[in-house]
Amino acid sequence: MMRFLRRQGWVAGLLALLVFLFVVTKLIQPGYGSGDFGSLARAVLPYAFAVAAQTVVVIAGGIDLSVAAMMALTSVTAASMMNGASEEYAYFVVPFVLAMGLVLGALNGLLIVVTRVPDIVVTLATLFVLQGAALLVLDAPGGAAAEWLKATVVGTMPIPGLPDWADAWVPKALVLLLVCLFVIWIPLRRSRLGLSIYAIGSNELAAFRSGVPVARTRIVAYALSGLFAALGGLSLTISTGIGAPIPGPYLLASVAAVVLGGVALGGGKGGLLGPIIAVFVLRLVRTDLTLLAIDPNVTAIIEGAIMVAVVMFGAFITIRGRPAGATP
Amino acid sequence: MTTNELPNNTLLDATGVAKNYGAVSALRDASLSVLPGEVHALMGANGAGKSTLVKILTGAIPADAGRILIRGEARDVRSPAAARRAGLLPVYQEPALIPDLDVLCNLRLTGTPVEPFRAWVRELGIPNLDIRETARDIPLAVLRVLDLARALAVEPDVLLLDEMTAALPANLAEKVLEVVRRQGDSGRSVIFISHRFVEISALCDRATVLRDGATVGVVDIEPGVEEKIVEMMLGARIEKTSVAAARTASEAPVVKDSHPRLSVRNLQLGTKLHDVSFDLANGEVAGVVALEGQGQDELFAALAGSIRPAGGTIAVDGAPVKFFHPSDAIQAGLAYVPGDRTEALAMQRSVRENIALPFSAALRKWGPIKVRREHMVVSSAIARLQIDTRAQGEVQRLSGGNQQKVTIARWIAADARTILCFDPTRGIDVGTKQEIYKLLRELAGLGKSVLFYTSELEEVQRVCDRVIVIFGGRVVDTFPVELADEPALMRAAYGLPRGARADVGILADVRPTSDAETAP
Amino acid sequence: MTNSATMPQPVSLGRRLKRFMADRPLIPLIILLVILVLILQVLRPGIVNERWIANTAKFAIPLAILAGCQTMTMLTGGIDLSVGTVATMSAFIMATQIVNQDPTVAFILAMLPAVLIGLVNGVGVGVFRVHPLIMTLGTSLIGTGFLQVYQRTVIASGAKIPDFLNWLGTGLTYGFPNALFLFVPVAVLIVFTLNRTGFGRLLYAVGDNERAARLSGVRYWQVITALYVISSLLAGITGLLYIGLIKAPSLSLAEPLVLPSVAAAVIGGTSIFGGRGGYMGTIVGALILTVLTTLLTILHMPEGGRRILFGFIVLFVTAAYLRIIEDR
Amino acid sequence: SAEGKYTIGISNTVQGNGWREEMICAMKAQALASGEVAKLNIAHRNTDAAGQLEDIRNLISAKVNAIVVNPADPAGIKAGLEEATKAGIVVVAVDQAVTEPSAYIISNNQEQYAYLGAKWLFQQMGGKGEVLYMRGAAGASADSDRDKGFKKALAEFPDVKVAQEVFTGWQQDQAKQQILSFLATGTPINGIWTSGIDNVIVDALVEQQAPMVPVVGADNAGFVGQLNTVKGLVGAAVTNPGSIGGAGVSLALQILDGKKPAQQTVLVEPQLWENVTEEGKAKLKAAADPSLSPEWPVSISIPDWTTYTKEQIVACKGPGE
Ligand SMILES: Nc1ncnc2c1ncn2[C@@H]1O[C@H](COP(=O)(O)OP(=O)(O)OP(=O)(O)O)[C@@H](O)[C@H]1O
Ligand SMILES: Nc1ncnc2c1ncn2[C@@H]1O[C@H](COP(=O)(O)OP(=O)(O)OP(=O)(O)O)[C@@H](O)[C@H]1O
Ligand SMILES: [Mg+2]
Ligand SMILES: [Mg+2]
Repeated sequence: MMRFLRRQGWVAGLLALLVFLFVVTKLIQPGYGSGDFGSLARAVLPYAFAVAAQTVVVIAGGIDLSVAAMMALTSVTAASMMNGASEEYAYFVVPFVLAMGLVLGALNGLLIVVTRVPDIVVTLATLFVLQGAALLVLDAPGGAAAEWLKATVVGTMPIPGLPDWADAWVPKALVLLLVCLFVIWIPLRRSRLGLSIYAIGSNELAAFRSGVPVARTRIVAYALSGLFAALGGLSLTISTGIGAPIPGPYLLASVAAVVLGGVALGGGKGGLLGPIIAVFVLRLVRTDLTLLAIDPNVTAIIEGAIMVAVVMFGAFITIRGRPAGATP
Repeated sequence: MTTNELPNNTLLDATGVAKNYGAVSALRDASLSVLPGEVHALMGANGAGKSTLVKILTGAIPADAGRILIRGEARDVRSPAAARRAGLLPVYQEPALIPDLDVLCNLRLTGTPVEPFRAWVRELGIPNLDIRETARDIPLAVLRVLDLARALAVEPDVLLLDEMTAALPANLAEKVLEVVRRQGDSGRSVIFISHRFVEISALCDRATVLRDGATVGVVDIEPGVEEKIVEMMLGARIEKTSVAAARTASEAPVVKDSHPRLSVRNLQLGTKLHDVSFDLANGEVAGVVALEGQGQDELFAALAGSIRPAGGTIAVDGAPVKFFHPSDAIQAGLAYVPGDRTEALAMQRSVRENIALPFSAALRKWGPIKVRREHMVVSSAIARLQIDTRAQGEVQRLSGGNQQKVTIARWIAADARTILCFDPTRGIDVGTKQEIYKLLRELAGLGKSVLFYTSELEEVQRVCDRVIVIFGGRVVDTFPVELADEPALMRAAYGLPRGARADVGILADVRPTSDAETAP
Repeated sequence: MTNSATMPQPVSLGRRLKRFMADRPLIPLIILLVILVLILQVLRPGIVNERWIANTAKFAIPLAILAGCQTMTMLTGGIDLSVGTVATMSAFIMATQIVNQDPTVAFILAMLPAVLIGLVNGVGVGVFRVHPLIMTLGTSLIGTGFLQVYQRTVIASGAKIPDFLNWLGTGLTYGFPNALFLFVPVAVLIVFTLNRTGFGRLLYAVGDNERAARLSGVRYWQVITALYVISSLLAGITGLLYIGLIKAPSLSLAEPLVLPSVAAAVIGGTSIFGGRGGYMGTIVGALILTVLTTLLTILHMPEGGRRILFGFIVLFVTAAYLRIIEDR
Repeated sequence: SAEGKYTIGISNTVQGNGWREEMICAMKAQALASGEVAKLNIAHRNTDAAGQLEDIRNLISAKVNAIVVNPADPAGIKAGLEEATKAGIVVVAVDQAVTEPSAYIISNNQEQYAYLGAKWLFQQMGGKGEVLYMRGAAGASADSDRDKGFKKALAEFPDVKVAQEVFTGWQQDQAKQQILSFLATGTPINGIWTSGIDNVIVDALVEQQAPMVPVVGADNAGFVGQLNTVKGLVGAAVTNPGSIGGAGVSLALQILDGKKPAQQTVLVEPQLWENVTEEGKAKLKAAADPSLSPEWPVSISIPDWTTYTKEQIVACKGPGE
């Protein structure tokens, strides 16, 4: 139990913060209800996938600056393929785009492994490349999405055995998010591959000496990141019904949420749950600021201050919590 | 004594192995041949290339040249995973567990069976290991043992141990030796690297000696062979520095001041230190002797200003001091040399910058550097410690022993009045060790004082004037060096009253004991 | 028992050349720069003239100074993403305050936010141990927020570019851009600081092994705080120079320089993991990026293609450079 | 103030650009001047269509009476606008059209903007020669609308060729760097069309002592000033008023008060002010306003649609501030 708290303390704290924010929201706007929660879930969707994409590579000791550009490219690809196509065609588009994310992500990893250029530089370069490719696919926002796809994030999910009022609090967007993330993540984390990802992030040399195929693992981590980013891109197309070639603000948001979520930027530590909760926290703060009709200029200050303050607080408690007898 | 008739059932046979790092050749022409069931020592002075050879044999780095036969078949071991498959398992000098994973996940990562692992851990003298503990939180010595247990659990044909015992306290080292001996007896081979002759003679059947990257000979271990090995290891470099010589260098009278240089009273720190009190005089080398984890780490950290004690006082030259940061301790003339050199060195910077680092630390020294003066001071420190500066552009290219010298040279250059040395001879060769002993005595002769923790008990008699024994976070005994023979130290270190008959195995006794145990 | 030691192989010319360049990492960078200029000259004969050189220098200088901020922070294993915001703030405040204030007062007011942001960054990174990426991102969000609020208070009074900055930003003396009067001293100062002062030493030492530095008596927070204040001050000065060049105070004036400034430092051979690098390489890196931008403008290419090319070139340059200096 | 009865939500997705800032200020000033608005709830930040959807949904949660939106994309926020209408909220899009049929639109005609300016420019060039085409941000919908207008004009002048097409990203510094490196190549051109990043272009021509060619830009204060003062500069400013935001608020209030317009879409047609004819010069003189930020369009009001004063828009304060 103590160990659980020590290891998951940050996530537990974030969860408490989230609950607190929900209470605050309800106080600000007594009418805040299940429909509004559904809106929140839909807003969270692309961010959550972006953050998942970032989390995997950060755990593997890297960073992926191309997340947002990858989302843009997959989004415009999906939107332009579905433009004017039949509803059924989307059954082909979705796996195609996911595979594309996987392959492009793997390419990122391959470039890092082969060129031995630091991750941050390689992904900065691919950021430009992917952005350029997105512009070649669609030079202006456009395209379309199949109706059945759009329906996957609208409304709620009836869960057998739950009363209607409870069903109303289970938006489809949330279910989709959790299913996509955890179908990939949970089996992975427990597998040898998942451990290898943690291992190369924690100590690459030790991992290599433990027989971990470092290069292959790194490529897999980036491929997964690409897959998550493709899911993010798809979710953008699904929620807006179009594809936009200029990347949204997902890069910075993903890095911020990763750190807020308790994943060390050095790699090797943390999980996916923390960053996802962090995304909810950040989105809900945004909602609250809108509900309070705070001056938009002040909003930027508050958002920045929260980010800095929470991370500083986290740093502060780790400094305080460091055992007294740390070896010299 | 050089065994020339090679039986053709060699398990591992490496010939002509070479490895270059840029202009420096780490290995030129190394060969090694290991028989089944043999414990084979790999010996050589610092920089001879032992670690490099181990890394090449286990696929951690590629060789530039050479041929490796495993059971007579040519194998190209390209990665540690491939080496595992070929039955070669190393325990490198650096812990190989992933710091952020717990022990169980570490086992899963390498596909190591858990139950045999647990059995080996118990066997190796750690009865209550929590395998959900994160590796980062486990003390270094235990980590080393876990590394070994992990290797043993997959029952390798050849176990390669690179200075396995260097960082271990005597009690754990003893267990390791016992287990290694039995590996040999049960038909498996072990390649054993150590700078401690007592271990080699207790354990090994044969030894391959490396010098300057080339194999200079293979010898059978038999009584009296040590001299021969030392000769082979050091070659022309041989230089007899006897214990007596080192000590006489500083028979200068110990200046008895009214105030001791350092005076520690009732030092208290969590569960680690209780009521530690002792004095350190000017011109004195005081040895600290303790088993692993008796609070010596914390004691040195507190004196170095790295951590703050919960209670008690520290006085320097009679004036009470409080350290909030290592710079406070340095200000008071207390310099700390950690045992782990990766903790003390900026590995990508030059030897010169590393030595000169303390000069720039204070805010008012941030300005332009007086290059000429710095050069002079640094060069004299380098010369004094005889640092091999062939690869001085980056400290990481130096061999382990030379790196260790740099950590000490820094404080010689800074002219620190008191040096806190934490196991400075960990894993360095006999020649270099002698140099360090001599240096410490010379420092004492100049009126400086040294607090010297060592995990090798025989060093105490060579270097120290007085011994402080710590057990369970308390000073249990203090006695002059004349009384500090190894059995006495051992008894004291185990917290037994002086004079009582010890019921503990002493390193030299390992061999007969284990033989008796494994006899059918 | 084995064959005698092998004779040292005669070293081939290629290897010797490679080793020569590896020991002087600036040379391959300069060669690369020359190649780029030659390509430019081939594509547009006559382009490389006095005027073009002056222009290139003008645009490379602000980038090079900001890349200097990145170089110094990267040496300690950090990064300063707030330089864009700081430069913009200083520029905007200068341009709006000069209308009603004495130039000296305006200058002090313009540098004030730079000092403040630097201080907050330094304390956050040095004392609270917040990851520099997050810290500087957070302060740049906060800074942007404040700038937005400030902007509204000065809409009525308008903006003006002081003549002096005009002269500095765009003027020429004997064909040399006046910006050199600022840049040369700044560059000399940075190079001198890094190589020949205690502070410079500490930057390298802290970035290489913080614990070792600590055990040598170095107070991390002092070094880091001073570093980020210096970085911010340099960014502020760059802002003033840049406004003299662009002459249009906007709220995102220097933002587009941030990622290129990181790229310039990396191309110039500074390790983002700390402990290795220098400023001379960075200057050449900034020049390479500037020439590259011109090259891409001149190639008749759709925007998408240009970005793709830019990405690949950044990647290729860094990889090639790493190859050359690899086994020093 | 307590007298107003409505809460109006505003959503905008580009921040820190003079044009958009003016639009927001016009919205605030108009809300204040109308006296009908109790509170403005402004979501004003840099984001994409998905982010704008989030903002719109937050505004729905905040239970505003009307939402005035400058869409990040015409189609991309359809779902959110539809939800707003369903919740009984009046939706007005400004600056660009939206595909949601229930929304009202009051917009500058971007295609016409480009067509008008380009046509004038090509006439000035005598119907032949090379034009430097400096576009906005690649991928933005306003940019692609303008591209249509530009291409339409180009089709009418077969002898005019595009010497170079560049994207300025609507960033002053990028535009300046691009024009300087272009000028340095010595490629002859006969005219420059810009997508509203104009004053830095003129600056560059002056600094480099390059031959002055006709320049078309927007009615930004800086450029209008240059058209009046820079010697030898021939050029035209096409209006693209940021004050369209104020008109959006007016339209929303009219609808809330029950006065629905006859059509869902109201287009504000751009005007062209050139410095060649006396009439044009007079218009430019009248429009010039050196007290404004050079990035702000000088058309700070739209007749029939906005009722605030210049002081009010410059003060940039909404109700209750
Ligand atoms: N990366 C490197 N670059 C340059 N030289 C190196 C490098 N690694 C090792 N060397 C050199 O190769 C030689 C052999 O090094 P090695 O570390 O194998 O010696 P060793 O036998 O383990 O010695 P020690 O006992 O001191 O550790 C040393 O002189 C060292 O300076
Ligand atoms: N691939 C490599 N690249 C760079 N440096 C290397 C590489 N391989 C080894 N080295 C360097 O060479 C040295 C080789 O390790 P070394 O044998 O000296 O270890 P050690 O811990 O000093 O061993 P010992 O116990 O013998 O002292 C290390 O300091 C390491 O930094
Ligand atoms: Mg070794
Ligand atoms: Mg070694």
